[in-house]
Amino acid sequence: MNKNSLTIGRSNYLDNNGTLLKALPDSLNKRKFLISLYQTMVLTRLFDETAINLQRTGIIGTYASCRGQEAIGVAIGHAMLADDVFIPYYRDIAAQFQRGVLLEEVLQYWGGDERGSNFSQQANDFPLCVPIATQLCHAVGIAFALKYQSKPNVAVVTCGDGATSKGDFYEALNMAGAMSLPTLFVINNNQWAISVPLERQTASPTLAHKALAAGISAVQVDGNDLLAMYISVSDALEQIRQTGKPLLIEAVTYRLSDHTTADDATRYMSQKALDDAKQKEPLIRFKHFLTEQHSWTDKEDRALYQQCQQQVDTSVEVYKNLPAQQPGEFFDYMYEQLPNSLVEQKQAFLDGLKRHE
Amino acid sequence: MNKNSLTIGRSNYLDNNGTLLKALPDSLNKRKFLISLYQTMVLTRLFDETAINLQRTGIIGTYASCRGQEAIGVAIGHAMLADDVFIPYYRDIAAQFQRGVLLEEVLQYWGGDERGSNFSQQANDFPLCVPIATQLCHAVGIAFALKYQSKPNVAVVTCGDGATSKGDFYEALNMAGAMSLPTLFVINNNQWAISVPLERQTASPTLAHKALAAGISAVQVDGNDLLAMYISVSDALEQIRQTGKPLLIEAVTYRLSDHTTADDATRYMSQKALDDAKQKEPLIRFKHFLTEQHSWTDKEDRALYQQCQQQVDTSVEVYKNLPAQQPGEFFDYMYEQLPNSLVEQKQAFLDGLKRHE
Amino acid sequence: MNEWTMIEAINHALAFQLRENPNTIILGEDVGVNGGVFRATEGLQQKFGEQRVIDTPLAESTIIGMSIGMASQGLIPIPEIQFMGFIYPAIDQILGHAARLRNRTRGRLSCPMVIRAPFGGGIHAPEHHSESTEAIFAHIPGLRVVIPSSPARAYGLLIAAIQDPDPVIFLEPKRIYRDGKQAIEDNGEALPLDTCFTLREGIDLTLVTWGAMVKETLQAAEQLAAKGIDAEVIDVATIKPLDIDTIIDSVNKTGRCIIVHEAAKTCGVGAEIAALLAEKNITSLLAPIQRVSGYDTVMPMFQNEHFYMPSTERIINAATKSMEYR
Amino acid sequence: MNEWTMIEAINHALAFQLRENPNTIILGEDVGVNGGVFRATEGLQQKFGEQRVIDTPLAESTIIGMSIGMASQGLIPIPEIQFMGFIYPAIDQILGHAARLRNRTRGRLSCPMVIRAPFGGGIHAPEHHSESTEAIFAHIPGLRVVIPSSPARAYGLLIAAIQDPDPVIFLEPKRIYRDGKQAIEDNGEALPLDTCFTLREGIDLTLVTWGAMVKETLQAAEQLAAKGIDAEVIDVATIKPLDIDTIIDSVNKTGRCIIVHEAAKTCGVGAEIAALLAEKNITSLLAPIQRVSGYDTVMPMFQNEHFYMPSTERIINAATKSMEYR
Ligand SMILES: Cc1ncc(C[n+]2csc(CCOP(=O)(O)OP(=O)(O)O)c2C)c(N)n1
Ligand SMILES: Cc1ncc(C[n+]2csc(CCOP(=O)(O)OP(=O)(O)O)c2C)c(N)n1
Ligand SMILES: [Mg+2]
Ligand SMILES: [Mg+2]
Repeated sequence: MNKNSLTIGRSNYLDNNGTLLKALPDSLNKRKFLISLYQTMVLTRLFDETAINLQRTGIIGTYASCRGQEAIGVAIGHAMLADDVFIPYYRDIAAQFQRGVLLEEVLQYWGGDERGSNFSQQANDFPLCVPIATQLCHAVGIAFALKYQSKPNVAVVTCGDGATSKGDFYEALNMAGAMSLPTLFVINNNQWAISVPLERQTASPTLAHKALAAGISAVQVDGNDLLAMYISVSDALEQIRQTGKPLLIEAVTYRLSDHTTADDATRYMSQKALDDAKQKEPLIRFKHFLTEQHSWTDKEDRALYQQCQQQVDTSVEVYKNLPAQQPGEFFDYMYEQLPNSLVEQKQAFLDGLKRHE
Repeated sequence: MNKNSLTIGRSNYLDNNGTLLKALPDSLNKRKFLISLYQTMVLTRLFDETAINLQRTGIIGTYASCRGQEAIGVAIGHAMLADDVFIPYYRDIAAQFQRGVLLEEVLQYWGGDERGSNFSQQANDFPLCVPIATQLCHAVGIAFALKYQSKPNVAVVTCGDGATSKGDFYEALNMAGAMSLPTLFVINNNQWAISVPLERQTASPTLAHKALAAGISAVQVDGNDLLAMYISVSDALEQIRQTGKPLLIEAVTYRLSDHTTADDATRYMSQKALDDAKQKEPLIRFKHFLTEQHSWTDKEDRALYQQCQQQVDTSVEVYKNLPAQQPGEFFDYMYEQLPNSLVEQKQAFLDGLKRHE
Repeated sequence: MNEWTMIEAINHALAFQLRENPNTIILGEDVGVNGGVFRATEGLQQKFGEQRVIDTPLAESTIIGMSIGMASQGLIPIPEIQFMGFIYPAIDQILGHAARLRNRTRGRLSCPMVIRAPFGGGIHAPEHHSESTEAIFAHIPGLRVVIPSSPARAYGLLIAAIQDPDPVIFLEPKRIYRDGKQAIEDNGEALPLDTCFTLREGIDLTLVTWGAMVKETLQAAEQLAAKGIDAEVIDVATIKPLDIDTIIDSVNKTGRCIIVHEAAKTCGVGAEIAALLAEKNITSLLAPIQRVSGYDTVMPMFQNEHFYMPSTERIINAATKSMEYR
Repeated sequence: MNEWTMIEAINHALAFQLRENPNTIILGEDVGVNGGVFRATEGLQQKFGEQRVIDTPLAESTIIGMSIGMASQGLIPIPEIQFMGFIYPAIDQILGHAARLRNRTRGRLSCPMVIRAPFGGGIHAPEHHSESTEAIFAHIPGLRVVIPSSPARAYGLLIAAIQDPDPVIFLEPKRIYRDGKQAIEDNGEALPLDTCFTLREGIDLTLVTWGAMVKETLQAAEQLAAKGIDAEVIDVATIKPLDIDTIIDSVNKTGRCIIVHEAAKTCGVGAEIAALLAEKNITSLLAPIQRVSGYDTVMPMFQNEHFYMPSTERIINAATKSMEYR
């Protein structure tokens, strides 16, 4: 991560098949830990598949799949400290799960219910952010607060490749750089912004290069290589804690799904590109690594999948049985105290409901 | 201008005293031409001084001086083709003069009269732009139009160092890079954004570096070295015409004035920094160069100053004698055709005036 | 004649103008290969090429900012903002430049462009995909704001907007994009940009509305008719500049007025219409002017969006209350 | 007691809160060393340090966006936008996040912050330095919009805004920043954020206004008094949420109402007030509700700005017309 090098480093531990390219640090090379990473990946994959099905059957609304990009969230979720603050975008459920967001809360969110962002087990992390790139500015302010409060923590924020074309992306980076704020920016470069391919977004040779405009060091990582991702995020967090300065990671992945369930990627994505990308997807690679290096068995794998599917199924049941919101609840959180005009509007609303009954 | 080099080149032809550092291309080394450059610089300096005085006496309103930064505008104004389009910011009057904007029009603008932007001799150039950095986006669209219309022209846009912190700056660069549009971005890095010094704006080592985020080549130039500026702008325009691709020039200068007449720079700018900067100012250097290399005499210099001052004085007289706007003219250009509601409002306004008489 | 839905009518109006005038350019996110997330621009890139129908980077401020630059040099850009909820990064450019370029230069430069954006709720979309903030644009001097409510009006108003020499915010009520077809002749005929459409004549009560709410309002009028209340229904359509005269004439006749809109109540366009009536028409009013509108809350996420959006029932209740008033 | 101008009162209210609560942070362009271009923050960086009073890069969207992040973690940011004309790049953050964070998370996170911005015309400034677009913010659910019109109200309302747990847009009428002094006790006493101020009692006519226009409106009331017309003058001050009750009570008494504001007429806050009166108070109205406001044009550059801004004379004319109405 040398500021003065334009050759952005690219980090890899696993090849496209999952064969280990170099030795892991001993501290990481622990079977139980590695399986815990894998488990979050599997859980996320199964949740993702289930969520798509729930959308198809009308049980939730539009949903944005993270298929093929799970390693990013897993790495972030496992590498962050509890008191770091996570400012996610909509393909980061792996990290959210790891940080205490409940599966049913994620379903609730995509089910069109604000209560899904009132995380019961996670006080400070931000909810999903719809207007692209705006969350990067929040992260900078959160990093300011952490620094101001002399906490040893980092604000970790993610965005997509399309998001890097927005002014907010650059402003946030530049602000974090100029004010030296403990922020980790992670780009999920999945090659597409809905139907717009990366090469239309920018003439910049990599997205990591963009950090140079803000005087921030950056590295490019194979985002489908869970080991490389985990180590890069861990190292970056460590370095930020030491220097107080922001860093950026470009995680190179591929979107193995429609943009959302409202999209039809066959209109613009070639089957060949998709097939090629599928070869490099993170779950297969990591399983191969576990099998080769930690004698992971098919039986263990099946058991893990079963266990994760059960967890997903349970969350679906919980979600389906959640009570509806109170009628008029959408008035109650507009201000800490409902102003007179809203008291009146809420009353009229409730009266209307009653008349309707 | 190598995209893959992080060592941004810095261009100089004159040293801080005005001594020539390397030979000029023959095509430029023509006395008459060089004097024409100098003349625009002197004219601008004298206009600037006069405008400040006019503000002090209430004849115009707030005015933004370009003292010490004249070489940038002169270089741009002389290097551009007539059919290129110029999208200026408020310290570019030298270029505007050269491109046909009348001195009295500039006075009119700062005198609070929209007609000052209805350039009588310049059809396509943009008027001054107040919201910082927004003009960079317009330039990209203008470049698109030029390309779409198969014209061999370039959109030339300028901004300050503070402007480089805005999202629009980056978005515009990125768009021009991604769409390969013939745009020349020139940053007047005068070290200050009102009271905020450059080092607070960004951690980026130079402002030219910022172009890398957009995949655009860039160069840093001594903005007080008129020869370096002229050659850099000319070369860049040439290159853009050939490749169709955007370029960026960071012109390093120093603001030898208050931010505007509404500002008091002594509150934040050290006398020493100002004194140091004054040593390197473009007029003295260029005069020294002319004297050394083209036997420019004090007598010629005095005559030139006198002639330019006369031109300025004439413009002040013209300005003072311009008729006031028609009452209600501020309604007339809101739409091509005044809608009913505005017809009514205009009538009410005119009736009110009559009542007042 | 063609039987088109609103989205098809929009697509054909765009195609007509692209055919008609080579200076017309469509640009925005996903408008090219993908044909727009709602398919408004479907097939247009194939037909007119990548230089005329452009997939841009994800940057709303610059999509509009560059459109201003294009417009100033003789092109007619038609930028699409994917959802109205994402137009806000571009407000600075719209308010500060698009709406001002003509005035700022005393007519030397101008800004003929049409900013298209789907808006409004009711399609079970995620947050920020369902809001209605036309009032913000109606407040900005120098803009036109146009909202169609049927395929034919979408076609004719969009043609008019593209041919208009000034910047137009063209808001498309996405809830009714595919809500029935209408017979439309693809002849490039423009509808006026300064006239309300009276969709139903009546003598007892004036219902003023626009966009997707025209549907519920017409339904309410039908149900009111069954109760013997004969409502006039006006589709404002050209929100800015506003044709208040048609509304005044109607209220002169009926004496009662209800304004229906999806947007939040406070400082919505309904307020302006009510204020103009209170200024110009007060003697003919037989009852208070009511607004049936969204509440002054964030548009709820989709589980509860139906609570927010004015229903036929709410309109009928307001109408009944108005009729009972004396 | 201290004799302060409005800008001094603002400076002292900021100092009071910085002293009172170490979580209070001021940030913006030129607010530190330079003390703000109007000197609202003069001396505060020296007193409270560079971590509390911060000169930021020139980036309005991120100034507000990062303030949202700060607010979510227990700080109370007070970002300054140098002129209201430069707030638009930040509207996306204000409307999309500041106004929504509490609701979006059902109260888990919130956004206590005060966005200060000088606004309004009359100081012979360049383009974009003189506009009044409070209506845009008043339309956005989840915000408070507050506008003081005297040094004492500036002090008390700013204290209240900073102590309020929700985001407040605090617009400062810069034309009267230095327009006379008032005796103020520097005791951190807040004024209510939900109540209009009745500045003059009267029985013939209600004049409703806010901000710098309070000056011309009070002058008009004086001159009307000389003609035997006794006007009540209400300073709305808390534009959103709006205290319509005070206005209704007054119009119940007087039967006549004129609303005065500098902003463009169409969809201005005046429209909302008129609409609420037309909804809730129509029987007590003895004359049409008039709005004396800016025109639906761009605020002219300063040679002609006086033509745009409501004058005492225009207010008196409207009042006279109202009184003559029967
Ligand atoms: C400001 C804004 N503009 C447009 C959209 C609509 N939109 C949602 S996702 C998306 C593409 C985002 O692409 P990218 O940043 O690469 O993230 P990805 O979805 O590929 O993970 C767009 C255009 C939006 N949400 N916000
Ligand atoms: C968006 C915006 N924010 C703030 C301002 C107020 N303002 C005018 S000039 C200026 C500083 C600009 O600095 P820089 O870009 O370096 O240009 P310089 O004036 O130094 O030439 C500021 C903050 C503005 N005009 N526009
Ligand atoms: Mg992507
Ligand atoms: Mg500068």
